[in-house]
Amino acid sequence: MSVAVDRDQAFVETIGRIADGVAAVNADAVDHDARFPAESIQALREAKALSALIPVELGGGGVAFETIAAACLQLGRRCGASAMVFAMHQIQVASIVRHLDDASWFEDYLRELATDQRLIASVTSEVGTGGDMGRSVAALTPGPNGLSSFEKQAPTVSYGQYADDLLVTLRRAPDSEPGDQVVVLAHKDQFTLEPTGTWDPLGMRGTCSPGYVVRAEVASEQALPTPFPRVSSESMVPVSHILWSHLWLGIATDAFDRARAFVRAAAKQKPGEQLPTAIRLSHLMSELSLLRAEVESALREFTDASAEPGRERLSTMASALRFNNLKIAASEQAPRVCQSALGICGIMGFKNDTPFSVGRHLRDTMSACLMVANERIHQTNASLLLIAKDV
Amino acid sequence: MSVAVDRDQAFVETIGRIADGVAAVNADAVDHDARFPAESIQALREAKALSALIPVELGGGGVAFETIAAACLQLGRRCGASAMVFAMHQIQVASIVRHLDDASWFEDYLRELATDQRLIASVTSEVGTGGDMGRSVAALTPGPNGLSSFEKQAPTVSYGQYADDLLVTLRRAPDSEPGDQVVVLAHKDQFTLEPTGTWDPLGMRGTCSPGYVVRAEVASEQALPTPFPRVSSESMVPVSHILWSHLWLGIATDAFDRARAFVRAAAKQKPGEQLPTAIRLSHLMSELSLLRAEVESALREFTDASAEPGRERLSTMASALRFNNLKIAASEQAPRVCQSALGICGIMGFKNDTPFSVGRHLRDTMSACLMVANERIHQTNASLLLIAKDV
Amino acid sequence: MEQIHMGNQLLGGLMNELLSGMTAPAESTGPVESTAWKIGVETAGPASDDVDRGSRFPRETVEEFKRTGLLAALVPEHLGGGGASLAEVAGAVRAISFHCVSSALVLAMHSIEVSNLVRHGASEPLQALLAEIASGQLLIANANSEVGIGGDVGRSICAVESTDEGLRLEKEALAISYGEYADLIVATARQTPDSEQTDQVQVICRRGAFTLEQTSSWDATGLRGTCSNGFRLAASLKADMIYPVPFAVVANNGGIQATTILLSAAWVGLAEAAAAKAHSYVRAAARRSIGTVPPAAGQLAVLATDLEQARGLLAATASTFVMLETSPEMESPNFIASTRNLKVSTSELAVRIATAALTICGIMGYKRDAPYSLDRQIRDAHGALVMVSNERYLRANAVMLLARKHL
Amino acid sequence: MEQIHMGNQLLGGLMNELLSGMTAPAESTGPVESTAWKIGVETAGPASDDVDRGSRFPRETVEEFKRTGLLAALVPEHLGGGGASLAEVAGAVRAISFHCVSSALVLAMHSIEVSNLVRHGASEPLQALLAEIASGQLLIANANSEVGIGGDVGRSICAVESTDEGLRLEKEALAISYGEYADLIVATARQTPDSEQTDQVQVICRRGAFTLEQTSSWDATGLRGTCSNGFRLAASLKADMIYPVPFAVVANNGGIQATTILLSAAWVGLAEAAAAKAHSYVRAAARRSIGTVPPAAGQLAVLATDLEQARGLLAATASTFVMLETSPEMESPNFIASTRNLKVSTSELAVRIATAALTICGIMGYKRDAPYSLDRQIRDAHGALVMVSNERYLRANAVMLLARKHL
Repeated sequence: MSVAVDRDQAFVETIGRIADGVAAVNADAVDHDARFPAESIQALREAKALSALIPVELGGGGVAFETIAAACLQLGRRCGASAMVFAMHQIQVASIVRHLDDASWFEDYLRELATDQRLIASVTSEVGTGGDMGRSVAALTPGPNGLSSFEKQAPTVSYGQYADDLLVTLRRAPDSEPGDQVVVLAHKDQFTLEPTGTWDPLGMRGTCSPGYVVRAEVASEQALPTPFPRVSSESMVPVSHILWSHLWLGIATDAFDRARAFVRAAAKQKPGEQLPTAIRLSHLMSELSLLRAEVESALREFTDASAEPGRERLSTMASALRFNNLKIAASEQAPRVCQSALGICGIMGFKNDTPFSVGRHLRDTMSACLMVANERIHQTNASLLLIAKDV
Repeated sequence: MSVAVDRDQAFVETIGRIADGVAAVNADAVDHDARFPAESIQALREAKALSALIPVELGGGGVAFETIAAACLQLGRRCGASAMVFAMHQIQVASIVRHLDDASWFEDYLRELATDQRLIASVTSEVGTGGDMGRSVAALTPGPNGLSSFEKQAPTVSYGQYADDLLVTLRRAPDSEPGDQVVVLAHKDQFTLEPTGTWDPLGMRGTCSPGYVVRAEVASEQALPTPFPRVSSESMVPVSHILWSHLWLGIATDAFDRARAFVRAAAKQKPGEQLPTAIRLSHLMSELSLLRAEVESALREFTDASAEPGRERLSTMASALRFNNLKIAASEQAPRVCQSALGICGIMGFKNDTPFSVGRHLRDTMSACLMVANERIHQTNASLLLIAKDV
Repeated sequence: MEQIHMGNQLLGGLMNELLSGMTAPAESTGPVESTAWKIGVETAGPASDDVDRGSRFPRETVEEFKRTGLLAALVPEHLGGGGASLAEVAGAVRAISFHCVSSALVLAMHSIEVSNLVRHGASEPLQALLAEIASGQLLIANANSEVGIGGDVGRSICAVESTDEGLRLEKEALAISYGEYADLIVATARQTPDSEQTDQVQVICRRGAFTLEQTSSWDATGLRGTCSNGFRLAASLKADMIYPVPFAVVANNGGIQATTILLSAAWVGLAEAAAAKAHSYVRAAARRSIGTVPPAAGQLAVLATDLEQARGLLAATASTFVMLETSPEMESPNFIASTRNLKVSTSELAVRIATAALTICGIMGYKRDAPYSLDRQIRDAHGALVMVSNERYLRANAVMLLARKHL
Repeated sequence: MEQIHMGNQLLGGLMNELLSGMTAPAESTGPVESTAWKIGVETAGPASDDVDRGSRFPRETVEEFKRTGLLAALVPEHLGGGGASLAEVAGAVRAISFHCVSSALVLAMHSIEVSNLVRHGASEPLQALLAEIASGQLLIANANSEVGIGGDVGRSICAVESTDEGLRLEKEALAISYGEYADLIVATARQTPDSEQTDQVQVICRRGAFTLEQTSSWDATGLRGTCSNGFRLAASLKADMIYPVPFAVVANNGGIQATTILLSAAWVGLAEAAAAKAHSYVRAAARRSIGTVPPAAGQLAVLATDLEQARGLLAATASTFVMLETSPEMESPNFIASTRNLKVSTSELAVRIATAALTICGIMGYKRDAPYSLDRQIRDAHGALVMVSNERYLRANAVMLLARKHL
């Protein structure tokens, strides 16, 4: 236990160093040019952070999930885009690791990921599904050569161009229902990406998430044995919401820190005066406190439920509601915090080149409501609330 | 451990039964007449709930603090006033139990409390201190008979008329500084209350909290050995904020439950239709989720810090900020939840006599911002934020 | 309950300050409003606590409405009325509401019906009825809501029926505010028992020719004096007491607009009362520490921006109504949407203002029996949100927006 | 990044819809606004992205302002100007802002100075200057802010100094928006080196007689085209180019009021642009599933209530300004407080509207290069909050409220 704790602590410290030393330094350029945070990801690779969540016996770092969440928060404090790339990669890793079921192809793949520090991108959303991840149009189609192929119209693939591998949701076969989905891992040398859009957004600019037509040919064992609905409810959805929330909290925390630095600097200039902005900072802190508690408490519920045999609690309606609430609440609260920070820092926060700039923070967190649109989640929740017993 | 868990679980179940069977039944009358929730307190006495937090070796129930918090939540779901009386009593008990320092007078007193199920009220606020609990005007004044006397102008003493004993903050002696305070336990037969005001408020009407001039004569060992500033920061303030927040959460949870019942009833009348109120219910749930996480996370931080030797963490500025934030955030979020519930239930929620009435919930939770005014707390926080290292 | 204390010795002084501060808002719309303000100060205000606690009809105030002719303010002068504009009556509603929201709502709901009659009652019998309203100061209530239609007054289940004894109407009204005290009750119904639910007329039932059987009671968080009990209405009708135009015309051509404007006037008056208490509280605090700006003054400044918005919206919409009185633009979807917005915005602003006032006054606002008590304003303001539900208005507007070319 | 997809095949159609939907808001204040709208459509709009990305001066748009005489719209006709009212110019600012907020702010900030000159420049040299502004379409910038006074323009550190070569001013201006492109720069200063900080005059510096040394750069979240760099201003002054009344008079008697009204006009135009995009988006969604009301329509209805408030406030305050043009009431604390409220409310409503529009349009609003992009509106709207800080206005109002008898 103590070894594990030390290892995890060392990992968080490493990430903290990368956040401060690399991510922070390049954050403005990444944002300005809407470019991939290559330096951060390179540093994370060198620190073997991309395989941190993979068990030691498969060559990974074996750190706890909570530690990955803490790492997302650390990175989020310095560069939202770096944190988002890291988080999305870890979501894919977690989905594989938690649903391995002794599938030897995937065990080998994880070993390879650890050795080569491969970066996985996600291809879950699809044109024509109305944003419902629980349905697919594209299907895994058996070919003459024993391999299966697919072609998927993805409206966004974050850092697709920079990914080594893709984790893709598909219908199991050409004659399957839209909801009969599998998750397939397509290897760099097996897929092609044909861009169908551009990426020049308000914030989270470094995630480089245009649309693509994804085409690939894969072997049948590259489909995860566990059906996607279970991967989704037990892992992909809660893990996404938790890791995203952590990085949004990280961004919001930095906005708070900058507002606090601003107020302290102002107080130094006027010692003894009661500053109106100091009161506003207290208001801001209580908003941040709500966000922090929400994120922490959801993480704990997830790790508790994950530790139970069968992880059955994660498949309940109450659990779906819980982690949907996390997404909604955190995605609304994070930009609120950043907006209040801007209110405190004023023009110094509005300018891009001061120590108190919080414009990027605000722009980045405003994406949170759109990553799986909150209104769609509310619709799902509304249905669940009508039938769920306990909530 | 298992015995303790069973005992605590049994206690929560008992409280749940009292909440449903007694508190709920009388809640409307208590509210309407602004009268003391005598039935609830009687039932709590019979269940020995008033001494639940007292260690077994002193004749108490020995339940954990978390269990008391859970009980406040349960009671809050059925009758805000009953929950508030219970919570305020437990705040006094916790302040004594956590700072006993082997004082034999107080050990005896706790045994007596357990036997007779005595109810303690709090006399901390005072005319002329500008709402600052950290200062007193009234002083413990030595008399000729070896006893000490005091006279305190208290702007509010909740359920003072129904209390067996009073816990009072005072200056240590007539020549002490305002901040040199002690806590004194005055016994029923030692004090008199002269009413100075009335109690006919918007909500929390059953707490019966008019102002009084409190006069008493007590022995010197009736002052708690630990100085009040330490009692305050380690126990009274965080415990108050935690137990209050739990009962506000309880009230808000019931408002949510009523809104959900309303939506489900409406859905039954129009099966298959997408109800706009169902979406609003999902919004409401995410608001409740924020409140719940905030309350749970603060409780955990408190119990963790309380378990550490010396409880030093509770005396840090970061800790003061943490539990002040809890108070602010919870007191703002709870009425927000009730207001949204009213928006969903509409006229049925506005009426006092439907299963979906939430008017009392709203009125009760609107007191939360005023129990130690949030603006005052923000002023304290603002000062702390300027000097605290970590927040 | 902990609180920031305010010494009792200060209360006397504050009470004086408060009363002196509670004068009519600076911009009065004229004599109708002045009359109303006087009734507010002398009758509605003093009775308001008793009306609220007893959830009883504000009869003394309505007596004053009658005595001063306020109930016929909208009736044209040649029919014996006051010939006032809707904007002027909105001013009166707002002035009454400063002192007692329930009383103001009685005046508002009554005046909506008078406005409709003036706009659509061109027939001789209805003109005669208007003259009678003026001479007899008749009070009109509304029974448009109905059990089973879920609050959508654009549909009716009940119908006007021809019987051997003439026309009859039986209706399960969800609520008829102050129905027991009304001389006339208007109600929507299907035109005939064979008509569609949306093929509605509005009929006028006269005291003596209707009976009311109470089906639900009104014990609510606020707006308690409106006595909005549910009733089973049974009435004998005269054919000439049915509006000569379909109900849809009554509603779209002035009805919805007058409703939203007069209700909003009540919410603005409520907000002004809450704001006045907060203002007095802050000024008293400032006087206690001359030369400093109390922290609550900043909150008051925010409150004032909300109040300004509420007042501005009301004034603008009321004067547009007056301008469009005879214009086909009255029925334009844009203006209807705009009046719905008025009600949604003013009711939300009223809640915000009352809540902010409570934050400012603290425990002195939370207590019912303190001079700064905001108890009724808080409770009544929440009624503003649910009385003709904002949700319903927003949904109606949503549909309209889809058809609109420009926002 | 996950998103709700919208097929690319739809984009062409949507773009057409969007452009057709983007016509001038229905109620135009007249020809000045129409001129501005045309400039918006033809010049400011097309240039807006480049202006934003390059954080550059919208020179092509300002050229059009000059060509069409907009820069002298407020100058009386007998001096060669347009003789327009402030309300009309507010309409123009709002129309430009629909297409490019930075351009609108240039027009607004310039017009504030013209308004002040018209109100207080009765002296012959200043009348001549006004005529020259009209004939030469001179652009005026403002250098009232100063390093070291913390944003309180009611105080100055710099002073007008008498030297052997005449009057001189040196000032560390916190920011002079588009200072490098201005023909005239007005600046506050202490009257003499011995004066109190509050004993201020406002002086007019002419191109050729001033130098600007850049001390800070303007790379901001939004409002990027205003080029609000910091400068060290050094100028030779002519005595007759100093306002003949103290700065406090300039500010209180029309200055603050014109500032808040014209800035608010920019925020309202911004909000209208965001609302128009959301509206088009919802209409397009409704067309894809005829007969249903898209969920976003409800959000649009809420947004519309906010927009109505912002528009109503602006219209009411602008017309009050025009009404009080020659009245001593212009200086009344109530009207000044009311105009501050206008700025606070419209800027907050603009943020709310832009944010709500983003929720409605989703990822299509988040992208810069999508037809429904709200990128600039979101960024600019947040600038509305900090540009002349709402906090400062609210604090000023708080002090004023203490003295006021009625709210």
